[in-house]
Amino acid sequence: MFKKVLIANRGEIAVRILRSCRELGLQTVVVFSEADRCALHVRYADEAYLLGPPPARQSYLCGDKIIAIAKKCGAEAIHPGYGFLAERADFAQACLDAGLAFIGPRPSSIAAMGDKAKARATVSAAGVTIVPGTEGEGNLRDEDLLNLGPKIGFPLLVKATAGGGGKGMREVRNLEEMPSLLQAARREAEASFGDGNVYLEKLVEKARHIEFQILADGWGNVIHLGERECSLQRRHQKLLEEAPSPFIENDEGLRQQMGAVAVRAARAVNYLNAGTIEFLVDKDKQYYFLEMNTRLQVEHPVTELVTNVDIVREQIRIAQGQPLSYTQEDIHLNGWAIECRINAEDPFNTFIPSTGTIHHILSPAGPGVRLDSGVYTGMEISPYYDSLISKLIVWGNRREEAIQRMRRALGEYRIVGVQTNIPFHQNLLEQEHFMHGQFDTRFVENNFSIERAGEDKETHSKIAAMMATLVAHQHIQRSAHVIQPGKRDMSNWKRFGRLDRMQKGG
Amino acid sequence: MFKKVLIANRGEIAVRILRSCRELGLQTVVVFSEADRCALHVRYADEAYLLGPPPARQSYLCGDKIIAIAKKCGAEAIHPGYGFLAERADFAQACLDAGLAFIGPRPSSIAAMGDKAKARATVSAAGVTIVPGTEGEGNLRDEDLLNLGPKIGFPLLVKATAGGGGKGMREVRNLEEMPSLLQAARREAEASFGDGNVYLEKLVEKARHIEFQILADGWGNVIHLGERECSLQRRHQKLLEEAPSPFIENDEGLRQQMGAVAVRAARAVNYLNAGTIEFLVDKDKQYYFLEMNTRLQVEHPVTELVTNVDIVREQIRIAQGQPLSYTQEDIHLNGWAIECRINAEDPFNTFIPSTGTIHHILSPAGPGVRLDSGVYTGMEISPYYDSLISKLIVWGNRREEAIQRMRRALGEYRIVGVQTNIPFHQNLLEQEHFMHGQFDTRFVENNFSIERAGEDKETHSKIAAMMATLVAHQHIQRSAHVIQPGKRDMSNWKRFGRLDRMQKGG
Amino acid sequence: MRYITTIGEKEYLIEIIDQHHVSVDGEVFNVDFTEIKGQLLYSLLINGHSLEALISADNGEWQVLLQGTMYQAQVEDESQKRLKATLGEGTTPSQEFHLKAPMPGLVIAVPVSEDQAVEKGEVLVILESMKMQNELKSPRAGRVCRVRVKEGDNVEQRQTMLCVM
Amino acid sequence: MRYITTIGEKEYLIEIIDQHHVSVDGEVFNVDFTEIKGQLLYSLLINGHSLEALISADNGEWQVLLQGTMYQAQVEDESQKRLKATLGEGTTPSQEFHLKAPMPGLVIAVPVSEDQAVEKGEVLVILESMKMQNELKSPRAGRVCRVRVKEGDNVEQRQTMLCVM
Repeated sequence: MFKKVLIANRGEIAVRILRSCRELGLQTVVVFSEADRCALHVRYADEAYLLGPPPARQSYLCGDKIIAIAKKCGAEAIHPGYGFLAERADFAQACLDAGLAFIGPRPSSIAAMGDKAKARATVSAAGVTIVPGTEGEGNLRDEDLLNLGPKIGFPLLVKATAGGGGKGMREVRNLEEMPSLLQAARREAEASFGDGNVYLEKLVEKARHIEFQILADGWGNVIHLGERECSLQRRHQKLLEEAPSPFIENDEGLRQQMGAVAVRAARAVNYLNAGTIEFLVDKDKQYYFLEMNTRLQVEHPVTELVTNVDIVREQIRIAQGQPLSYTQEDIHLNGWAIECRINAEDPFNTFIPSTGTIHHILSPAGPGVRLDSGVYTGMEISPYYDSLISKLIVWGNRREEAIQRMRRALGEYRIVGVQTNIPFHQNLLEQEHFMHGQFDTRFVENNFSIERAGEDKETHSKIAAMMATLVAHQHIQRSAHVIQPGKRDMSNWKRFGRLDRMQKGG
Repeated sequence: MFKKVLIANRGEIAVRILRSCRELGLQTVVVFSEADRCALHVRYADEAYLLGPPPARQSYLCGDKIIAIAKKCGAEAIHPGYGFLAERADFAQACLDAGLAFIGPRPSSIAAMGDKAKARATVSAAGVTIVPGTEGEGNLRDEDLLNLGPKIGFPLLVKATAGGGGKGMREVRNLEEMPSLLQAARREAEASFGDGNVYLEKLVEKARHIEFQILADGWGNVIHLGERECSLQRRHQKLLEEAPSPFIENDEGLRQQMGAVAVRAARAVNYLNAGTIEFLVDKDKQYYFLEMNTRLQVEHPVTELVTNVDIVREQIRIAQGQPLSYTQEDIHLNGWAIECRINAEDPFNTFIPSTGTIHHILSPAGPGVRLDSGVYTGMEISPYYDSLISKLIVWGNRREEAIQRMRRALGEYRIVGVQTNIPFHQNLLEQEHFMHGQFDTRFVENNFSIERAGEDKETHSKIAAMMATLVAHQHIQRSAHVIQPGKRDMSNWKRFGRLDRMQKGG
Repeated sequence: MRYITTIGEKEYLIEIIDQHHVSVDGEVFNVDFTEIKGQLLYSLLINGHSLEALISADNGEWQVLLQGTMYQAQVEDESQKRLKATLGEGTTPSQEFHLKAPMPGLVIAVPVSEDQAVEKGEVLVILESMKMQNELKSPRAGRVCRVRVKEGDNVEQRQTMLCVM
Repeated sequence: MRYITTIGEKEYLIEIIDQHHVSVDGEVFNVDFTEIKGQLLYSLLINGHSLEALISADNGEWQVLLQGTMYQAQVEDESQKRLKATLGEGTTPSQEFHLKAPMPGLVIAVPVSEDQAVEKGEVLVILESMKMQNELKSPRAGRVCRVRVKEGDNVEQRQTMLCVM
């Protein structure tokens, strides 16, 4: 059994994996780009090795370099986290070829599920229902796709063949807008995955995105850990996840049925380690296989909180050749968990990513609160990687309790120096529809705006005016002390502009 | 049922109580001294009122002022937390007289258990075994105590009648040292509680301190939530607590027997709300009633983590007149929890309290970690109150897992600006005896020293030397740039001294 | 000191009476206002109520993030404002809009060109940062001028990329 | 630059060769050393191993808190140290010990008096702070002098209360 693990990732997930490794008494090795010398995963690791310049292609995507480091420092296994090299069958194979355990599925399973066309064919053959589309048809040119579009019917989705996480994905409502959207999707797919191929898929309207967590060991055991509700998305990026799903909640029959289908899909590709089967579920509880993510998911903690299973720990045990610690009968969902993804982005300005130095953090804590974070006070948020800075996860006996706790925790959270989407979550959690569990994958885009939410709330406009005035007054008083009498005709706005630069630059 | 609660406390426990109130949708009111204007409980509360100058006698101990504030702002209940007014029967009575709910026991129970002599008589009458001593004898003078000492037998303890938390407590090994120790105990008791009366108690050697958490509602239901192991103490201050106790662990018979005795003791004083029965347990598992704490305990979170009961929430429900949410049959201990008390004190220098500004905090987080903290980056630690700055609590499936997780979490924790006892805990958790659960209440004082622990560990002395040299080198290089050539003969020590002041003062 | 503070459509006449008293439109409040040590966080106790906001200056406006809502406040000295109004400077002139990069990134496309007329909401630049493509839109109708970036350019945060006048 | 660094009984000859190379007693290490932005925390990568320490200066000594152990290091310029040794300054003179208040507090008792002889470990002052009474002891044998506090005094942090010579 291996004793030293290299974590080929960064940010919160590298820290998350490192924690389980350390608790198992394993030595931890991390890799880092020049932008991440002082990142948390480097500070916490036993060993850390420089990969190269900040861009991922020159650092975190350099599989060969990472394998060479692993061999040189005596690491015996590699955990890829999510993103970067996590779903690259060639990398998984290269690890095995180099005599390293890959903490994830077999390369053949990654390949089978990674090519969405193959994935659909495989699970379809195993008797799992899929969403209509062109995935089985190979890599088609635009003119073929434009012909097939009307046959599948609008609205439909253009999706990247090599994709995931909403990148290279576009929604098409009619034939007219299809050419330009195909272009945009291909361009983004090429940039994100180095592969511009796309396919079409019927858009299931009023759909919910519900996924099942799978664990499979090398002894033929495959179990599921229940579902996660992931319908709250923006531009196909998940924002808030729950376990269980309020749509399934007490329908234990549906849960076990979908769970059994998920296990069957996993078995169809001879699956090993942790994975996730994503379903679209329509309002009549018809469910369609969407895709399988052959890696640890960002949102895995909600499942951990309701099952008490440490998924990363199980991943490691499985990769060490040990059998699962649990049978299907051991798994019972207890209580309710919610995760909010905290991103460095401006919810009041079209969610534009925000970079800069984090001057101050005050983290929520206390009963039932878990924070998986990759940042600290004084750290720089660079533009090179995704904008996820932490995941705030809470547990409660019931959904209502979990919601109240999440509100409480969001209200405690302070991040100064970059904009975050904390206010977005605060407003979302106040929505009637959210409280009643009534939402689909389009809810955030079609039925929610932070500006509108602000209007509905008891307005503190007078208080805000007072506070702004008190701060402005303080600044004017202070600058009055340092400005020469002859120069005091300088306008307030100039002074504020200067203060502004000081504050942002500090 | 009340909707607005005043929290008559400060620090981590005020924040802890505030969290449960908020999650229940209750309005929160706090009070603060001049030293606490920017404390976390003030920042997080809905309303906050100034009590007076920093010393507790002029602020947090001003019961009348607090009741007046509650009445004025429309609060309907008062939660006293621990310490300060929590075990003052007169304050509890004054709350009731003012028409406020007191979130705690009836004044009569506080009085019955607060006077240790009465407490012993009462539980003794209910058939509970007590430790031999003079508590039933009233307030004796020194000459009487000096006569009784040899009859009880040495070693014995001098304890404050109004006491708790180790204040006004002294251990006496023989008659010769007894007079001066009596003086010291009386002086400290007078200073801490305004009452210099003391009593004697037989010292149970090789004793473990094991306590049971009790919940009692107004409907006649009394249950226990299992035990906490609190033997790891220094100067009678608890430092690390666990639930369950490794000494009881799988002895379910003993647990239920002691639990039943604890329930009986609580019933003997017609108990209401949360309370704790402390036992001394000798090596043969003989247990003696020690005292009842008629309040929420510092270490309540370990019980919360293994039972999933939110004790503060239950306290509030009980005070609202609701029945308990649980029966005894609902309570099952799941897994293992450990708490480390993080104090602002110097473990390398006789645990002297440390004050100053916290320049930086990096909090441990991730799976199975809970942090109940009352501080934040930039906050001042004042000399006016106790030195507890946070409680780090972890949960694991088994004790070994919890220990590994606590080590991991302590290793992540950074507090810069004041000294803390984090290194003490790190070293304690490496002790063989601790790992095997072999310790009594004297372990920390008699069998453990941080200096000795340091010697045993793989020494990083060479690395430390290198790091010190690199920092010194950087400082010299930097100061070389700013010092005039003519002044460069200034000795290094002077420069370091100056840097030192800059760093400590900043 | 008396100020006129504007949030959205609403104007408040605010007087800082002394350290612990502020009046808003004539109503006097008991306040205890303090900055949380060097953090741009401000704590206000007002008639006992505790409120905390993150307050920063941006382009002469104050941004107040209070309980999940963002307020944009203009604070002006009362006498100056009245003077400006008298001199006829009170009316807002149609100003140039400078499109600044909200973060460092790579320019993916510039779908507009010099002198082109644009509508409110029209995409001016597509900027890639943090693995996301972000469409930067025009806040109003106007004419594009001074285009200073092209596809493939790397831009720094706050760098002006083009203007709309 | 060459330094002689002393921790406890052990002396290390340390040379800072360049930004990424340091030798200790002749053995060369590959290092990457950086301060975590303004936090007194320092991260060292040494031959790949990642170590972090809290390092502060105190009375001309460096305190290095590394993985739960506190190291007190004296860092001296090699040439200066050799010079001092030559001039016979190498021997430590019996210095005065200044008992400074480790925190602000209230003096509960001063059980010694001017000129009194004390043993190592003898209590000099009892100081109350944070609700605890703390016994401050003499680090060595000597004679008490310059007693500047008495029972009931409030003292500031770092205030010298008495000396032992």
